[in-house]
Amino acid sequence: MSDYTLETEAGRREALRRMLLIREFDTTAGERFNDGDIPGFVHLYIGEEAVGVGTCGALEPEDYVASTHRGHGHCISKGLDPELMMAELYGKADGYCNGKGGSMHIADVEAGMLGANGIVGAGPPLATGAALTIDYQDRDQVALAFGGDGSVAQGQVHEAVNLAATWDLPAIFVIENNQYGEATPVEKQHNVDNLSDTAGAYDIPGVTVDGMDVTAVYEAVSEARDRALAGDGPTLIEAETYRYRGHYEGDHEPYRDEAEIEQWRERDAIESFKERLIERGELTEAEFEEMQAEVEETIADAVAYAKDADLPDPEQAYDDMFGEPVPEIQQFASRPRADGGTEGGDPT
Amino acid sequence: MSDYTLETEAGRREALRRMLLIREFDTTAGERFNDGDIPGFVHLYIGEEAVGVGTCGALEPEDYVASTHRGHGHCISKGLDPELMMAELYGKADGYCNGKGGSMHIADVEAGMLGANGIVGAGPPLATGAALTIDYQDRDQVALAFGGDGSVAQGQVHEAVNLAATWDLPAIFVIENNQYGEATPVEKQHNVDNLSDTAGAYDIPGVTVDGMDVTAVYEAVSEARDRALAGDGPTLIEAETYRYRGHYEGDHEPYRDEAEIEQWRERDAIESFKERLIERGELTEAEFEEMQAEVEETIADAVAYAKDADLPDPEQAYDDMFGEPVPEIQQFASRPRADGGTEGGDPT
Amino acid sequence: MTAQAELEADQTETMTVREAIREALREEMRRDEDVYVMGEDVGRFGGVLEVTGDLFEEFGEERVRDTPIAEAGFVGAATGAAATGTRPVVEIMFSDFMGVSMEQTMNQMAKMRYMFGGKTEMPVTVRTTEGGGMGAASQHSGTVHAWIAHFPGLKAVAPGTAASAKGLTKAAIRSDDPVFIFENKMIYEREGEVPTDEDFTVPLGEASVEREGADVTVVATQRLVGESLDVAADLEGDVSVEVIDPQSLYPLDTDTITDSIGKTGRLVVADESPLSYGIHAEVATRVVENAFYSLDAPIQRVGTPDTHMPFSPPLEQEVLPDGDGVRAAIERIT
Amino acid sequence: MTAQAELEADQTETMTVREAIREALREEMRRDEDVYVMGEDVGRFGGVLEVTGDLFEEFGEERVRDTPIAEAGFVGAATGAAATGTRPVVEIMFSDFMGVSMEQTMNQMAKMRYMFGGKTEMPVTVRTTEGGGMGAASQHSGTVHAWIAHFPGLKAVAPGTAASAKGLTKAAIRSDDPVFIFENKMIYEREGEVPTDEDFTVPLGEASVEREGADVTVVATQRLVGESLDVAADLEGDVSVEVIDPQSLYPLDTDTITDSIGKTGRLVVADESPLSYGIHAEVATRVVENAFYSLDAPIQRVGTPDTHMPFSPPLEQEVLPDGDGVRAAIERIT
Ligand SMILES: Cc1ncc(C[n+]2csc(CCOP(=O)(O)OP(=O)(O)O)c2C)c(N)n1
Ligand SMILES: Cc1ncc(C[n+]2csc(CCOP(=O)(O)OP(=O)(O)O)c2C)c(N)n1
Ligand SMILES: [Mg+2]
Ligand SMILES: [Mg+2]
Repeated sequence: MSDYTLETEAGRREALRRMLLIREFDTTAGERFNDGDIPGFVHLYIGEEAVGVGTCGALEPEDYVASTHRGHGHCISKGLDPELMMAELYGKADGYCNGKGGSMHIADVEAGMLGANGIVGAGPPLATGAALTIDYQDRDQVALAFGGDGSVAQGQVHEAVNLAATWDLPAIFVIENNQYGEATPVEKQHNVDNLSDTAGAYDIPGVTVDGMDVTAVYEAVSEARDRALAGDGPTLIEAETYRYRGHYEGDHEPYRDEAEIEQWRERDAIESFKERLIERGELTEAEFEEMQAEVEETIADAVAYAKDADLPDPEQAYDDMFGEPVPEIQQFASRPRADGGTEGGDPT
Repeated sequence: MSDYTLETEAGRREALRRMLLIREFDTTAGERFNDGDIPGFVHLYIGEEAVGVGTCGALEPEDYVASTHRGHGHCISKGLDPELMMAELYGKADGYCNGKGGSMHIADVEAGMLGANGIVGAGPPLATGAALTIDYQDRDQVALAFGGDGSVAQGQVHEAVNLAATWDLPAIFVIENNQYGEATPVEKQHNVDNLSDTAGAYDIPGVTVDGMDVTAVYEAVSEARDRALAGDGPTLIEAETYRYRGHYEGDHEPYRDEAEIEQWRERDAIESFKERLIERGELTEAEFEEMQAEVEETIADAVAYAKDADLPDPEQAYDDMFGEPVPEIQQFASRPRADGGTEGGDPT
Repeated sequence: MTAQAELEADQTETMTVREAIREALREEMRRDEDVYVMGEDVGRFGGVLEVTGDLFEEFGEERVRDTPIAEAGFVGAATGAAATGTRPVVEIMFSDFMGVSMEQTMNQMAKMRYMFGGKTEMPVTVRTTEGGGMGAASQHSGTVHAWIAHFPGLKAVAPGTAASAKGLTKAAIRSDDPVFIFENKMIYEREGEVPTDEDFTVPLGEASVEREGADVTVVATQRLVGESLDVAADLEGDVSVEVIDPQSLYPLDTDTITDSIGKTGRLVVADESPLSYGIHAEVATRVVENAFYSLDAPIQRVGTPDTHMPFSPPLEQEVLPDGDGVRAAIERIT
Repeated sequence: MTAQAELEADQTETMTVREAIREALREEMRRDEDVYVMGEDVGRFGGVLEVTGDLFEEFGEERVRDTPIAEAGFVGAATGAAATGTRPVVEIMFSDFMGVSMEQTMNQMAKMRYMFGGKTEMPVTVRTTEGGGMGAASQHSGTVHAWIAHFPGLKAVAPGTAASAKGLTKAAIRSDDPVFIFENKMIYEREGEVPTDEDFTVPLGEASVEREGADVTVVATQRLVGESLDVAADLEGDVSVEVIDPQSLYPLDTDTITDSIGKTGRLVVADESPLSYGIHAEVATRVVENAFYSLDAPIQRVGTPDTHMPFSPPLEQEVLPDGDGVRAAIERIT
């Protein structure tokens, strides 16, 4: 059983909580990035929460997910721990990747998270590969890849979907159409009206769903999962959604205006799902406030934890290149570092 | 004006002649390869003649064509000289590529032939690029790429078609579905019934035509060319055809049987087109015999020419790497070669 | 120096590496209508690292063309376009993405001229960014120029100063050969004097002696040119350091480097490539081949110790080669 | 040698390089159910260069899997499969096609373990063929192993004999790291003695002294191992040539090579890579770094002179490094 499902009241509340958690995590990550606490890049998922949560609600914990550069929401949806995620964003030794990965590479393969990915389009081949393992070992699982609207232009996505379709692998491809690939609108990247039209090139089901509606996403993915488990091969799902923030923090956003953002905000996935639950008598305003407060506390704790945690030792830079280490690298790991160890390479 | 068109009687006779020329060229190339005269690989076009000839009949001489590893038929259709082609197959200094290319790389960019290509799927991006030049310079031309059924699985084909479609470039993509990619049948490479279904992923017209019918191919390409010139973007055409010979000479063909080959031979493109011309009173049996004899002579002459021609001098191996030569290579070009010059590199 | 040369040398302007590249693009686009730029968000957005900047405003969307996220498609298209009469300048946002377009690069762009027996030119320029230092982690921090320098049929340049950034970019665009320009992203803000002459180019295959010295030669690339110059200035009086920026990685100006070793007898090679099979080994080997008997001390390599770029700053700083590494290397042999 | 070792050494069989690789695959597939092979026409067809041969008959289509022509897709899928618990062995028909899958290779396969802080293994093996000599022209004759040897996170091996072909293939499959096996297509028919012990492997990172000598060390790879051994035999009496096959390009066994130079003082490096930034330079540089004062003569490089492989036999023979080149190099320094 999934740890939440939109079929039950408890599950729906959990879904709402995860959406809130994502929004709070990413709002905070953005702030801490802008403060200069978090190095590198961050790509925030704010506005797209229903896609990640609707998708993972339809999956079981043992299912695999290959994520994207905009991966925080997928990780939280999949059940990863916000503390360890935040610690990773802070580059700390006990973050998910021991500080080696950062925002763009959070992974927990044991938990089925095959990694955020800094390469547009790289998730689908990995998911096809995970699906191949599942098929080869006759396991009862599926593998799912997220991809942005932009990723559909990548050849490796085409190759991966074609393989999964031709081999009838238990894979699912979820395209998060948030209307832009960086600054470029989807119409300038593709000629089709709906990105789900590309499913026709593989003779697999392709559907476009409202990505601001967590239930619609959930239902599409559930159906796709059943199909995959039945041996009927992959499904391609396009979820129409929107990112409220820039492509990355710091984006000056010359390509869109406030009015457009406002339009989408009116369809806000959290707001509308909350309303629906209240209408159905499954939630009260007070409960929601409480949930929100809890979530804020969770994320505040995650930040406190992350700030407090230790940075990795410089020598750890040499770990994890290989299962069986090589002398080329080991010579650096073991050299004396009186000078602070930042001198760069010299193998003699 | 094209140098032949299927709209006129003379053009139709020329089309028939080119089909015969291709078949004779490739039959002979196969024999000379099996004799050991021709080094390397050869991939023969026998059986598929209607596709190349129908296609190029619909093009103008200034149009660009990007070919494949199975390129002899495209070259002849495009009007290349069989003598210089055969000389190239023989690795002679005055072959199309001065012996540097061989069967898989025959090119004549001036004549619009952007090259046979040893990489499956590499033609479409080149054609998209040629179409970009055409568009950029406002020229009145189109660019066309051939690809095999196998090439449709390549990501670079997907990327190229998507670019051309999104940018409305004057490009045409012709998929030669000869039922196999090497030893693998088309059903094991793709999940779609018709490869032209992939056009839906780009919202461009996709048609499947009888690739054993030179007129059907001609018509589809003519229409696509008009569309391209009108600024309406690319078309994807699948031509169903068959290769009578193995994937390459030497293929032991465990993947098909004689009966299958026989079935296709019954639909032979040359035979049926000849019959049609005779029926229409545009050709007599005697004229056909004469045409066949002429073609045989042409190819026999080409072989004689190729055999007779000089091999390149070893030093020519260092030419043509760059427009502006580099010392790294020049040092070899100029070194004394008393020992026969086959000693390989040493830059001191 | 002749009076004329002095006059011309005077005609310089201070600008950053980023501005120098942008001006090179602008001048070449003004000069030749067949030159145009394409890549992801290079247009109105101005490029993720802001290099194309305002070119879109001057030249419009046909000449500063945004592409879908399809490096194989647009590098392949640039190759086909270059073979048919235009001169595309492609931006690959991060050099780590070159893998997507490696097929088109290695088998088409690099080989067409040769395979066709010279029957085509290949006037295509590929610009891309390299290097660690901004916490961008392993997939956005690579230094992969050794691949292109090694692969036959491609030319590779890597500017270390604003002047070479401009001159190499212009030379690349004017060349009928495919040239890759490797821009280290940490030096876009570095300022320098740049000749204003519109015909100023840095010929492909010429190194630049950035500082003369007598005791040791540091051959440094990209960011490490500046850091090595700083170290050299610092060591002044103690050790006399000659700093050479090869500028072109392929072709590589062996003569300038070996002449220097003839003088100093000592070599440090500093480049951000991973050390094994990197740029360093080729430079070292050419010196050994051409100045074997001049060498007075073991050769020193300063580079990335065969790891990827890790995300966390202390890890990244650990593996990133820098001025301290160059100084330590100099000290080991002087 | 102990009696036991002698006994084991005795247990060999004569086979070709092709057979040795096939037997390695067979043994490892029998040993571990999670090992399977995939690639274009590797199944019933047996592989274009006939390496997988009859494996399909023994293991069936799930374990000897034909793929569409989609190197990016199936190399990427193998990466995802390796991260989730199986051990794929991928065949890329010609190494020239590696460009298609370079993204998956460089950014996923090579980096996942590191980026994830060790949170995955990557037990994937990639087999591919290299080299000129059969008139296959520029897109089917490349030698690109320097790319993989240079790129962090990948291991690269290149067998020169039937024994190393078997031992390296088995070691690669058993390794939890990504290993590329570069098979020179001209030596598939070369025969040699191969240990029959099913646990015989050639550890990654160990060179093999194929012939002992005192005057000059030839470090040779792939086809050039055999050709160098022939030259050494020919020169016997005149010059005493030590021939070392590094077997692994990365990691590279520096000690065995520098020990040999300690003895001979002279080095020839023979590898079919293009010379600039090729395998040669790294071998040379490691020797210079570790045995600088032992070197008695300039280092000699024998390789492809920075061209592609041309089609026509006299051109191809001109640029293809061979035994004559090795001999000439030896003669220049002895
Ligand atoms: C192969 C590759 N090319 C380019 C990039 C740079 N890049 C990072 S995110 C991005 C836009 C992706 O757009 P989309 O797939 O729609 O995802 P979104 O950011 O909208 O979630 C680009 C171009 C990259 N990471 N990888
Ligand atoms: C990228 C790439 N992968 C694999 C090959 C090897 N190869 C050459 S031809 C061929 C089959 C091509 O099939 P198809 O596209 O249907 O063309 P056909 O040979 O049937 O004309 C293959 C796999 C190649 N040349 N390039
Ligand atoms: Mg998007
Ligand atoms: Mg075919």
